[in-house]
Amino acid sequence: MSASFAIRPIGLLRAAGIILGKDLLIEWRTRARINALVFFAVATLLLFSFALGPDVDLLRQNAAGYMWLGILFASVLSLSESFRVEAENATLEGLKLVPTDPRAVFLGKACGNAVMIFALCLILLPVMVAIYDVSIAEGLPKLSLVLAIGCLAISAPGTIFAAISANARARDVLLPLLLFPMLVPALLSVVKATALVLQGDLQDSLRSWLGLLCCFSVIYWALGFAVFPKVIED
Amino acid sequence: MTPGARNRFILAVALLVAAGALAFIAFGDIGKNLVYYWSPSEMLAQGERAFGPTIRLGGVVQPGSVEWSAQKTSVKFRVADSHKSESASVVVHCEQTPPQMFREGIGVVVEGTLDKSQVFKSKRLMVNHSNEYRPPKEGEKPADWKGSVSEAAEQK
Amino acid sequence: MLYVTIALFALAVGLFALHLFWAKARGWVWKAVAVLGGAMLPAGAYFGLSWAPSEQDMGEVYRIIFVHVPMVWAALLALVVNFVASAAYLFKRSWTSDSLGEAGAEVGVVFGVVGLLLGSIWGRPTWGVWWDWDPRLTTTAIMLVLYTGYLALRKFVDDPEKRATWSAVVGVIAAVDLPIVWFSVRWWKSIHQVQSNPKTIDRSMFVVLVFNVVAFMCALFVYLWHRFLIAKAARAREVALPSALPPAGPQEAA
Amino acid sequence: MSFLTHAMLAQVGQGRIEGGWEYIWAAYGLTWLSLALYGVSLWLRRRSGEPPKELS
Repeated sequence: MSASFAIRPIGLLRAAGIILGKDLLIEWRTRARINALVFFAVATLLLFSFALGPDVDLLRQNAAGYMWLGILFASVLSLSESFRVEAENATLEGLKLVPTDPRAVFLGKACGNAVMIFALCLILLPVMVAIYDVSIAEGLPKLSLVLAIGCLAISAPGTIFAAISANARARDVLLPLLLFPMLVPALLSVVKATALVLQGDLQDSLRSWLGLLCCFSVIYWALGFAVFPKVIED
Repeated sequence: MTPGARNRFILAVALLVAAGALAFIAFGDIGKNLVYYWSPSEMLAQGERAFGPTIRLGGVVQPGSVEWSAQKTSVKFRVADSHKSESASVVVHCEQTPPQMFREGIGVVVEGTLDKSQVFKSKRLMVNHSNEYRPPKEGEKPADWKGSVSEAAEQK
Repeated sequence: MLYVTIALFALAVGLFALHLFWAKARGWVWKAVAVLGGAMLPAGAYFGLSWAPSEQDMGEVYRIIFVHVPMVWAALLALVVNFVASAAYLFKRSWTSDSLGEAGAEVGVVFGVVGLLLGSIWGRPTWGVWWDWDPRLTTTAIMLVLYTGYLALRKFVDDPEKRATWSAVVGVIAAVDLPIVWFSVRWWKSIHQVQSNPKTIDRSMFVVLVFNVVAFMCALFVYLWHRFLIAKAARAREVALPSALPPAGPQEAA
Repeated sequence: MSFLTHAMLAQVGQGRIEGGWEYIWAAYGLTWLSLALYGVSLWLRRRSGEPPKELS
């Protein structure tokens, strides 16, 4: 293996897959990150219902918004963690030395973050159904699709900004400061799409919102893919 | 391909994809359904589901439909899809004093709820000005517009 | 009036081009622009407040258009400058494009915040509300927060090279919002009116509007240029060797 | 109901805005103030880039 590394660079996708597998393996060994995330996100969801009082109609109506806010807050933790892990033993330097396109690091990391956030979504879903008393009107497959694209839309800019803020001063302030406004358009469309799936879609506008969300994801991923080598270069 | 050229190629493709997605948002059809407000016909098409939640309704004030309360503190009117008299319309009961520009035939956006008797109760009324700017007609001056305006307002 | 405005417009564009392409002229061109803008701003205010006729629906209040529109256009233009500079930096590193990006973002945020406030002041008497979460207003607010984040990032990173690269990355990504702001009124039903054009504005008002736009562009140019000089000088100081070794004089103590 | 509200209500529904100069003055004032203040801030920062030796 190491011999072939030295001889020729391995393919972009393959390298990305290896990095993704490595991240997931590290996560699987301790499961510390996902546990913390789930706890944090569930606490956020509960806090929303405590703060707003026992108004079931209100909670049900805004369930999608609360859920995505919970996911967004939790994902900030997850994203900064994904680069802190690398910084601890200077393994990011090691990744940079691997004779492959640095974009592979972006693809691997961003996919890893997306998987992470999506796992969080899936765990959060039954919790949300229980405490906000929502039913899934349009079916689970559609809902998972919306959730998956939403996670993709968060993870690409999240990975870029996490890589940037990991090395800056005051990184805990900087990541949300950069990420949240950037995500507003995507957040808006994913919340709307989720709400339509949860409450039924009479005007057939789900496809529009989903299309908008896909477009934002594509933009974020393409831009992130293009600029990431600049972010981690020295 | 040299690594540098390949790099630039990947970069160009990625940027093109991003620009393409942005252009699709711009010129694709997806914007059509993303509404900030509903027109009366769109709201009526919702049927039962329109009762209850807070809705934004936009359209024109149907000419001849404005009824003021005695103190002019609230107003009832019909919001219609367009200026045509046969277009769909909804009765709006607005408890807020409308802005000065409010009049028959002007575009408005009201925020409120539709109740079961098909009356739209609103606490927030916004007047929508078009992008047309014209001076007053010959011989008219803003100073002459006042109806029963008091001296204080006139001096402004 | 129309011809005077066109002539002034051409003059301003000519000065900008001169500045851009003839490096030797840069010492004095900005002064000429400053004089031009300094003369046109009060004149534009006079034309807007008194020369232009009142409007048939909005009466006098519409006169806010003569400051609101140029202000927001100037802000958008400054942020476009930021985008171009950011993209240029990613292709080819240079302190010039980095400084230009910094200048564009800061001037854009300042003009944008003021433009948004002006819109709010205009919205109260016409729409009846100070603020509404309509697409145009929302995207503009997002834009300002985004570039505030950009400026914060610049403050938080000490290494000039890293700061330049990262802020260029953020500048490129943030620029996605700019076309959305511009087109939001066309893509979505909005309470904000779509952009006016000569056909929808009475001639006398249009001339005044263009006059004011030229005046604000001159102001924007002067501000951008000076902000750029400040940023460039700051970069030069940052990357200079610590208390530069060769001319070790007594004043080098610091 | 105060005198002013009464005056305001009397104008309602004519479809035209009368007066409102206070908004215009606020807008123009804000414009000029911000342009001036930003200009001053640039002026104050004009030497910030020069080497420290000149500052001290």
